[in-house]
Amino acid sequence: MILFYVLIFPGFLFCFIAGLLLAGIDRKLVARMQRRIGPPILQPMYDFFKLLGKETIVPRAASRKTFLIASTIGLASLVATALFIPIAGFSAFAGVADIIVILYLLTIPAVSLILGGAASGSPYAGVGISREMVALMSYELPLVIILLSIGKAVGNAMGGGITFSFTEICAYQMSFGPIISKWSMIPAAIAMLFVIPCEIGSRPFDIAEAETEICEGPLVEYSGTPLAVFNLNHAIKMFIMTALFTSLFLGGFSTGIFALDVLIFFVICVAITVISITLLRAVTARLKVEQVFKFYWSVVSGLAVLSLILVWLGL
Amino acid sequence: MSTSEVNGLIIVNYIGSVFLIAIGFYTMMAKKNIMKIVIGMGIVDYGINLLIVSVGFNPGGTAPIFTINELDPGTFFVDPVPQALTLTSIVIGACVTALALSLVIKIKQEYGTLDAGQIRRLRG
Amino acid sequence: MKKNINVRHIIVKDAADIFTPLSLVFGFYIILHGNLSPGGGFQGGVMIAASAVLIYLGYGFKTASSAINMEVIRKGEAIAAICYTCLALLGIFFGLNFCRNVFFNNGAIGDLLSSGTIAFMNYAVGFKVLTGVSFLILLMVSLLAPDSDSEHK
Amino acid sequence: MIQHFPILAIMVLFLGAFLTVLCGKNKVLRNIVVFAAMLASSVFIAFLIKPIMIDGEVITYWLGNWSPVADYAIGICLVVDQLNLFFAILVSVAVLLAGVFSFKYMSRDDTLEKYFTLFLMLSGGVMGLVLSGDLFNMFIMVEILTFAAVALTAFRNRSEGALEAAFKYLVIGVIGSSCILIGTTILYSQFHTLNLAQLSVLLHNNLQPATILAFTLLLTGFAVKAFVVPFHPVEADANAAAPSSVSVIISCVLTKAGIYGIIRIVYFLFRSMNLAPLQFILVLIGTLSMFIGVTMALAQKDFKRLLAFHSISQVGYVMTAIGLATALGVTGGLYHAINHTLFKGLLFLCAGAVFYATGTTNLDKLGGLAKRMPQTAALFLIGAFSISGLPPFNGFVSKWLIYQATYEKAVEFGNIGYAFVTIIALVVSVMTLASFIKVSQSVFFGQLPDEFKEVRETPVPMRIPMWIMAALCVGAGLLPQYMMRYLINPAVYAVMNVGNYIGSVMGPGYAEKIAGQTVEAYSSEFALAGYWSPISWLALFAIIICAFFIVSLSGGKLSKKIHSDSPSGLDPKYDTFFSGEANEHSQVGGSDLFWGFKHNLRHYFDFMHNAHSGVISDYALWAFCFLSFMIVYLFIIV
Repeated sequence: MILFYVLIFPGFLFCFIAGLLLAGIDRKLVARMQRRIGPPILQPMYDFFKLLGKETIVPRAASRKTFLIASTIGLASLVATALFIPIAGFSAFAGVADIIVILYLLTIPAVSLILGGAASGSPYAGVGISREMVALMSYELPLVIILLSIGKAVGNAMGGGITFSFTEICAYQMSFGPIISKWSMIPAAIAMLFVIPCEIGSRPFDIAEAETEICEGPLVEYSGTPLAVFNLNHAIKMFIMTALFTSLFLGGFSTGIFALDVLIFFVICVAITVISITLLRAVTARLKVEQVFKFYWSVVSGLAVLSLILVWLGL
Repeated sequence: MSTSEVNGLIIVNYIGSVFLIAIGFYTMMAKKNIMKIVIGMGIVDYGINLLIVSVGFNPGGTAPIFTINELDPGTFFVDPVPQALTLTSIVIGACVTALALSLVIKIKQEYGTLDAGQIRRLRG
Repeated sequence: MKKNINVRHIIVKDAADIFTPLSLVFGFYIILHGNLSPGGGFQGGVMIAASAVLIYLGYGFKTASSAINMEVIRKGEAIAAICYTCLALLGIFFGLNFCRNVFFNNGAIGDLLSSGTIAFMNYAVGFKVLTGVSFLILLMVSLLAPDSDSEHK
Repeated sequence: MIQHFPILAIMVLFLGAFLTVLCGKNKVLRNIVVFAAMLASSVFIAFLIKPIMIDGEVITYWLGNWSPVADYAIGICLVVDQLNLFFAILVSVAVLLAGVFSFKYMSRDDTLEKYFTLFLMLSGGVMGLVLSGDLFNMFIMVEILTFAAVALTAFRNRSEGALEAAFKYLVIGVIGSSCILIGTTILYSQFHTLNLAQLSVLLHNNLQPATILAFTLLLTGFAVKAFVVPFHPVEADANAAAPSSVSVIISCVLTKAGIYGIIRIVYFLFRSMNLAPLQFILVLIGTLSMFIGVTMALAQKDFKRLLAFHSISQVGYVMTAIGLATALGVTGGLYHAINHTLFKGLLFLCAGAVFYATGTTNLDKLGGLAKRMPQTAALFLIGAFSISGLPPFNGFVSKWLIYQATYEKAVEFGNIGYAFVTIIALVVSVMTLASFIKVSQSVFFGQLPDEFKEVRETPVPMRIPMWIMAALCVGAGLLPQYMMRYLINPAVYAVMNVGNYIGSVMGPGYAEKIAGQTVEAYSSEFALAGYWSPISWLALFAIIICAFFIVSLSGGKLSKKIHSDSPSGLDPKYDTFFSGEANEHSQVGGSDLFWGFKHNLRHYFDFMHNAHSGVISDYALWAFCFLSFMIVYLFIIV
């Protein structure tokens, strides 16, 4: 049964399809917004399978094992995250899901990207990992505050203390409606919408992979299978972040039919993607490194703190 | 001298020890010469020793030498524990000073100065 | 200071000659009778170590370091410490606690071997202090010695 | 027989130290003596686990059988309750592994018998400190360990700054010791006893001016020994200058000795953790240490100095957790203490291995060592992930407990300030990760400089302790329930219920008889707010293994497609992409990473850089400011 969870639903296969579909939709929509026709929606899948068949070159300066393994670690931790996030109210490991665990698991893909880039021995990757780490530090502060304020808000309603448990957050949304319906949580939701693009590394926050400046940063030396896996990681992360947003702020709906629930869930994910990733990506240009950091530690963190204070005031 | 007079005089010891400790600490804070800092450490040590000995003082008490049979409720003697503590503390103080002085000698050889303001290769 | 040491006045030299044996004898007396009269291992040990200073003051570093073998002193200190520990451990071998006073413990006042292991521990402490402090002094003097001796040659 | 083991665990170390001197130049004999002493001490400690941790006994050992006469403790005693044993285990593990490491690591230095003598004295001092039941003996042991640590810091006295670091350490250490001694004297003058248990009964709810002064002095003294802010620059200097095996002891063991002292003072001796302002000040110190330590670490250029600042930051976590005065907080703090010993020990040993192989720890000069030292790189990554708290390593478990404890404290008190402590703790964790990314990029990955082309992996005797530490790191992360049951929970119980200790030392019913009061216990019950189950880590591990399995299944086909060149090959296909720049112009220096972060916080970094001026008088001044502040603060709150 665990193997089923891990490999099929909500594990690897589901994430694979959902993530690549989201990536395809995103690309198509950006293209349409820019008056281009754009690739077919299944293009990321074609790319993935094509890259699998290509030759993998390990540069001479690279540490071979880390270089090759890094992408797999990222994939494994993303799949693990998917198991802990309740998808349409269903989580594979109910009882161990915890928002701090997820917070940490979400950093591992970034760390794996950083390690892979560092192991490739390229100076562009060196700059790229430095920027990736700055991005990580930037969005981690608001994300932490958002999660803590949710923990307090749910804990208040569910009997006194605090909770870090995802199961309780789901139960709360089942009985009280989605968290976003609370006034105090609206700033947090907006902040979370800003966290998503930075976590994924899409414009205007794609400082780490800036193609025009540092040639894809950490991915500069990658080719073949590891590159395919990194691209897949990117797509799955997109799905997971939107799914996290959905289950944190918009959970609690139920039609009774599980398959339909999952479908609705996915549609909401697409909507979130459109709002927070596609629109932003289509209309903005890349920010500078220090601007990203400043933006997240002032504006986004400010929104999150506002939410935290409102929760403490009992709103 | 009566007991109460001696009792009053012991306050001099306490004032003296606090004074010594304060001077020592001030030296360590304000002086830039590391030799003076070592001297400050020594002064603090003496102040503390004086404090400990004074704590054990019992006006009119005898030396604490007796056998267990002689010990009756009326026996009046100076508290022996602080004296033992002082002895230990003196030894430790001597060791600290010796270690500090040997470091000062080596520092002087290597840096060519005793100014704490210039002995700062490790900073930031 | 430096000048006095190197010129080695006859007064300093003679005083050292006179006081070195005195301080040695008195130091040993204090160590040996530490369990009976005021004083003890530490005070006696320091007094004996003072004789090392006297030798240095009277005859300079070279004589002092040739008269006193540093390596032997260092090992002597370790042996003294080991003796102390072993004497303390005797308590455990006798089925009592660490540091327990186990034999010759008759408590006769004025008798040299009346206080059990305490006397022996006291001797060990005395030996440790006399070696330790002399070693310390000689070591610090040797840090200063090379330039002070070479100045007048 | 078992009751003799505490004193034997201390004395074999000292005996070994003296025997080492006698061995002289005979290397084999000396190593055997040192190893036997450390092993014997660890074995004695290990034998105590069964009666104390599992059966819940408290062993009191009166030296020379001088047990209390007429309810007055006149003798010196050793007491081993669960808390003492917890720290003793921590000490013996770190000492044993660091000692084994140093046999090979130090083999290029001369006068090694002095090194091992001092090393064993240091270990014996710490062991004596954590097992002593007597305030004055704690002071003596603190002095012994400070001496030995100072002398060992200056051991490589030709290396950059070693003497200077030792001198600063000595001065600040003397300030701490003086504070402890003055505090002890004041307590003795008030109560005429030095025994901790007796003092604890007499001092309970007895905060007059004299005892408050003594409390402040003792607290400051042990805070100096724990190297919390503002005493921290000394530790950074000492750790950077000392040999790595000594850095392990200074960073992992001496700071824990300070933490032990603080726990004994605030929870046991004065039993004053019910004062909210005191909790606040401890948490404030801890949070400041956490933040200042990690930000200073981000700005460092030297591997070991960076690690030293991290140890300040991690001790800040422990201090914060201890200061919360809830059972959950103490649990998290003690768990983090032992985890810090494991992962920081591992990291310092890695730094030592790098130094052994290359002769430098400068981040700007190193690079690409993962190709030459793959095992060290792997071990370093384990340590780095543990300290950054990534699951499933051990740092995560304890940090999780600390986050929850701080946040729960915030909710319980209705005080949003503690919520910011949680936020800072979480952000500091990310910054920790960032600075270790910096180290891994500039030491183990990136480009290999030409002068290190011939570097070889460290010899096996150095790798064994590192692997053991790494295994313990993973084990403490994967099996937290066993760690909790056999180590942490008994220790927390001992912190919260001081009655057992007092009863064991002074006889049952002593507190009631003397002070007319029962020894109350803090609640040691706690509930976890989320689901904290090792199953999740095991699941994660299973997933990763599955993933590797799948990859290796298809590996038959894949590996044919993975091509790499031999290191000396010339095929331009395998060159790194430089876009035309020459190799030496495109290297990214370790100190240039995270520019975006540092640029935004440049005023803060400039200020901190100027504050860590390296002038010993300034550090002494900070120490006295702290002391005066604490005195004023505590007199106001009580």
